[in-house]
Amino acid sequence: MTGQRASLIAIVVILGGLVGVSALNSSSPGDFGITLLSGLFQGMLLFLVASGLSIVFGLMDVLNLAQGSYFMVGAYVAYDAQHAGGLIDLTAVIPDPNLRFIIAVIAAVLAGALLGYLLERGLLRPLYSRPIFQLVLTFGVSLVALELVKFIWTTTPYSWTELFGVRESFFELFGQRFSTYRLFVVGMGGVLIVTIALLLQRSRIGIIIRAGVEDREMVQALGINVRAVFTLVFTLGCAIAAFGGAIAAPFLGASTTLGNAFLLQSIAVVVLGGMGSYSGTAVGSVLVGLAIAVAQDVAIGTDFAALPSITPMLLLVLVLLLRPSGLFGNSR
Amino acid sequence: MTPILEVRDIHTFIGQFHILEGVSVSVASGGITVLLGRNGAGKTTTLRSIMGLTPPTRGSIQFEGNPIQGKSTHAIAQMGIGYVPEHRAIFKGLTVRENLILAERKTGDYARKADFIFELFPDLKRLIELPGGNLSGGQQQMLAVARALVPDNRLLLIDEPSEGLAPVIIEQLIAAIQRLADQVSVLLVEQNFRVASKLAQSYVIIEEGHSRVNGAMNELVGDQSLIQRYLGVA
Amino acid sequence: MKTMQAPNQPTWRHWLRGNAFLFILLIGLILFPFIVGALTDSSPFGVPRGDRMIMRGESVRWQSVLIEVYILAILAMSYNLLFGFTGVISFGHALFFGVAGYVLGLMLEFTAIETGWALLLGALAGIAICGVLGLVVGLVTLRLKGVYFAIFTLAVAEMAFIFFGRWQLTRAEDGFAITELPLWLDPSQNRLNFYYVTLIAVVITFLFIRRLVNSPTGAVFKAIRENEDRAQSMGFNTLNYKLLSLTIAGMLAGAAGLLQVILNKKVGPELLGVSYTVDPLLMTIIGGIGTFSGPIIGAGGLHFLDVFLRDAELNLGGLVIDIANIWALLLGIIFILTVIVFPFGIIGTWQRWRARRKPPA
Amino acid sequence: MTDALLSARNLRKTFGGLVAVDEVSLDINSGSLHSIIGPNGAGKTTFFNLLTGRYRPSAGSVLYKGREITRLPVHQRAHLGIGRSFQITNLFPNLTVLENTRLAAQALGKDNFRLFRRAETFDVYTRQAYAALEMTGLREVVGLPANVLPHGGKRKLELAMILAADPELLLLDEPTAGMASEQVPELMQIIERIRTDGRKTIVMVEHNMNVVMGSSDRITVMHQGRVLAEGDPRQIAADKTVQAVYLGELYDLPKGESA
Repeated sequence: MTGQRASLIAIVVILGGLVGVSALNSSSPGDFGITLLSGLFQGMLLFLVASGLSIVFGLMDVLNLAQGSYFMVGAYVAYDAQHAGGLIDLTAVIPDPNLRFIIAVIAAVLAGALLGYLLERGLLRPLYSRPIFQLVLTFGVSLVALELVKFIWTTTPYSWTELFGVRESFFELFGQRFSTYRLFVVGMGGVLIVTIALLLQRSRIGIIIRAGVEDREMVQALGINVRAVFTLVFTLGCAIAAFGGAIAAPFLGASTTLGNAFLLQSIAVVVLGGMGSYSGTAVGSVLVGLAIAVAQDVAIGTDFAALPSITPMLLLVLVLLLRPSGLFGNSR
Repeated sequence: MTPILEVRDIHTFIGQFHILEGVSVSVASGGITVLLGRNGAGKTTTLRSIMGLTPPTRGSIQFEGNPIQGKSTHAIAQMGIGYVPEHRAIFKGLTVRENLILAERKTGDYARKADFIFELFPDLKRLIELPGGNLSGGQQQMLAVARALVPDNRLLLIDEPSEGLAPVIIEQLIAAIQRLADQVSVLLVEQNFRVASKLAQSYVIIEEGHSRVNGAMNELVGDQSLIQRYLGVA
Repeated sequence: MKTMQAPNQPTWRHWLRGNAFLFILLIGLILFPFIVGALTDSSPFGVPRGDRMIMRGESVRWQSVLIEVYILAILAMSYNLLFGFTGVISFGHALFFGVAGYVLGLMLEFTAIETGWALLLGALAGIAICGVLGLVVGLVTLRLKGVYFAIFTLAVAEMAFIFFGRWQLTRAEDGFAITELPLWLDPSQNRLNFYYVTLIAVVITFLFIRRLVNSPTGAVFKAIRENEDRAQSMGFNTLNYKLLSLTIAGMLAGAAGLLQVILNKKVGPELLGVSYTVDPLLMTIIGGIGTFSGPIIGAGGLHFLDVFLRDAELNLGGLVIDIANIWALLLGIIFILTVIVFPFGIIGTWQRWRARRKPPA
Repeated sequence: MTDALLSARNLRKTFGGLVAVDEVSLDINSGSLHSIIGPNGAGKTTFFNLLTGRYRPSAGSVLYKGREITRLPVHQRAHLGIGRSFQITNLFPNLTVLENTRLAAQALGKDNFRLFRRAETFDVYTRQAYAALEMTGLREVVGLPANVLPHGGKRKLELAMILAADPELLLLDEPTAGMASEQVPELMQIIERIRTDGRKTIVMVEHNMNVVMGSSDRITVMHQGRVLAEGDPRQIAADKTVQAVYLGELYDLPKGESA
């Protein structure tokens, strides 16, 4: 009980601190709003990588260091599908850019799911008895993924040029222009957070996942094929990460640094929230996203250009000093 | 009558421990058979070997005439075997209802069996929305048995149901197991001889990884020398 | 309690016989520049032009290849001390490699200290700072269980990478060149001297680690790797030993970073890049985790493969692929295959095979 | 009794609401082999862990040579001369038999941080290790990795590791667990030799009744967290309540049956 209270206090303090710094730093409510929206936007993208990382770790004890690569691959596939040239050129088949974007996102999700399935079935399964090697293996896979991406799409970063409806629309508030697309992504992330939470709480597969986190062997003895559930969960986690990459691409473009950047920040989110805790991951994503946005604001025009990039790690160290097993972690 | 479960001369290793060195057990269809023996004799491992949790390296296991050794645990369970492990491995973070739903093999199993289960264990109905971890030891044991009753199992493997429970609760549990034995066959591991003698029609004694003696329970109850030799002190 | 005589300590002759292969190898490596020189009719010292030397010719070229192998071998051996002998997995080894390099570079280029002293001070400070860094990182994170520690080190190293990549003083992503080096050590003037310096460093590191691992302290390192709980319940404060291992490994990796900076005469954020974590990890796994010579074999093998294949081309039914372009990809695939099918590495598998031929009594 | 080497006074341990050990008092005499038995869930393992220091008691005290050690952690008890074994074989699998044993000797030494005095410091430990390996019959296999030993060999190595630290009191947790029955007598001979030649005091939790009855000086029977009976093997074998406990508390002994 006291532990929960300490977590709540920590969350309130961090949020208060971030909002305070941001309020001091912004000149108008509009400025403040932009920072907030940008923070939530980044938080949702982080959540899309971190949720898979967290659930897979809780259920299977596998820390998938290739999770960031799925985000990166998602971004590349979506970019490729949306734009002329590249591997899949859909511009002639689907001239409508809005529809093409939807197709691009679906393609990215399918690619993520397929690659996730292959990784779990082909490479991870033989290693369930050797956890350290699983870690080393997913690390190796992330390197191979990076090199494959470089090989297919070269190292030059792509920035999004093909326009579509939502991407271009803005709305005005407090005299500031806000991107509708960002709001759309935040909304999408929120919907996903709730959907996954409901799935975990209410659905049969959710019950199996929660039971599997407690006692895998007993789940099997009830006649449930745990291995198949592992594959499904792992595949879903990768698909969600690829989805994140795809919807981030219109803003961030596609580059080879995406994978590592998002992996590290998501790991910070997962550890900070408490390994294996879903609510911890959701809260942690928002906190880290906001912290990055505030740091970006603060860093403008100063010498601390690296501040936003190292903010997640700083926040992580802070939280771990307060709560060694993360905000929602149980110290098992 | 053909036995529902026929275990023949199984050998099981855990790591390098040779735990079972030849265990044979036969469970009559519609009856309760109990595995007796001192601590560490290999009773629990026998149940786990049947479930495929510690697969035997030698010997054969047939369930309703079909070989099941070498199959994966979930496949064995799906053939119609329910497992109630020792220390009541219920899911503490799941509610009683979720624990029961989890055991469904077909959608609707739980709805179909709910009345029967709550008749056997009226307590559970009252506790249905509580997390399993909040239940008392006896209630957890009842949930563990109830969970094995949700799908249409034809054989239950029950490991030490009376361990650590108060006498009153044990009596309730005995009554419940006697009642459900009308519908399923049971292979029971039980340290408490009184409980075993009340429930089972036949017994198998396991000693140091070997099945030594078997027969009808009422014969064993009268045979003091046999009890002393395998179960008593000295 | 009754005491019994332990078996005799090995005599010098035993020692020599046990290490005969290593001795022959060492003599071969000492003579190597001259042998290559004689075979290819090139001078191990390079070609003089005026009062300067031009580093040209086969002997000099091969010296560079071996110097790189030596540096990677030191890095891999230090990684192996931590991972292979103590059982602590770190994904942030590049941190030490790069930080020591930066310290030396800053000392040489950004202070007014006279070159010789700057080199000495920079080297000492670089190694000392790595030691402190290992101690601090360890104190904060070694209490965490394996996976947490690994990702924490990855995060710290990545933070350093980002930091130095954006630090204007050290010219951010571009890094800066080392212009002041004592003539005797300058690899663009006296490559042969530098060759011997790195060779000596490898030999010292090898002997140091072997002695350490065979000492009572090393016995505890191995005990932690095998079964930390048991070591703890025996009365060993395992945290202290892990800290010691991390600190020493950090300092050795720092030493390798110093040599790298001198060889390339350049300091940049790539020294902190993930490849200086991956390379030693890979070399250790391929050579043999927890063996003395495995990391050296791994470093040599992979680097030679790299050098030989760099100019090769792969012809896949009309599609010509430069190996150089996909070298990293190949490495990654080798990595994955090794983890799955060859988890004990070259030396480790060989030792196991030899042990199996002697059945237990 | 006044010459007790180890005493438990009113020890109590509760987990949540469950009373695992309830007011247990016990004296272990110097030089004796004292066994603790009882059916599953009797609390003997918990009691054992209170003696070794793995658990802290909820109430009561543990005295060693008259000195209070109730709250001393495991490794400090080791320094006082109390060694313990583990029920599940718990070794350093890839280290040799000698290395395993030597680590145990070294653990209580003072110079673990002498990085470079390999030969000199190791000599003392090596000698201690060899002595322990001699006593447990492992002298011939010192160079083998622990994980290639058969299970019985591992149990012996476990004993050698305790011996190497030269304790006065050995706490053994089910030393014959998992052993093939034909290997048990040899192990018991070793334990007997340790007690007589090595002049050790041994406390043992064990479920193999033949072992307990054949080798103990004294037996304590636990049931539901309490001491049910204490005495020498003959007294225990004849005890009616002990019989009943082993066959189930509700078991009604048939009438007309008498000892």
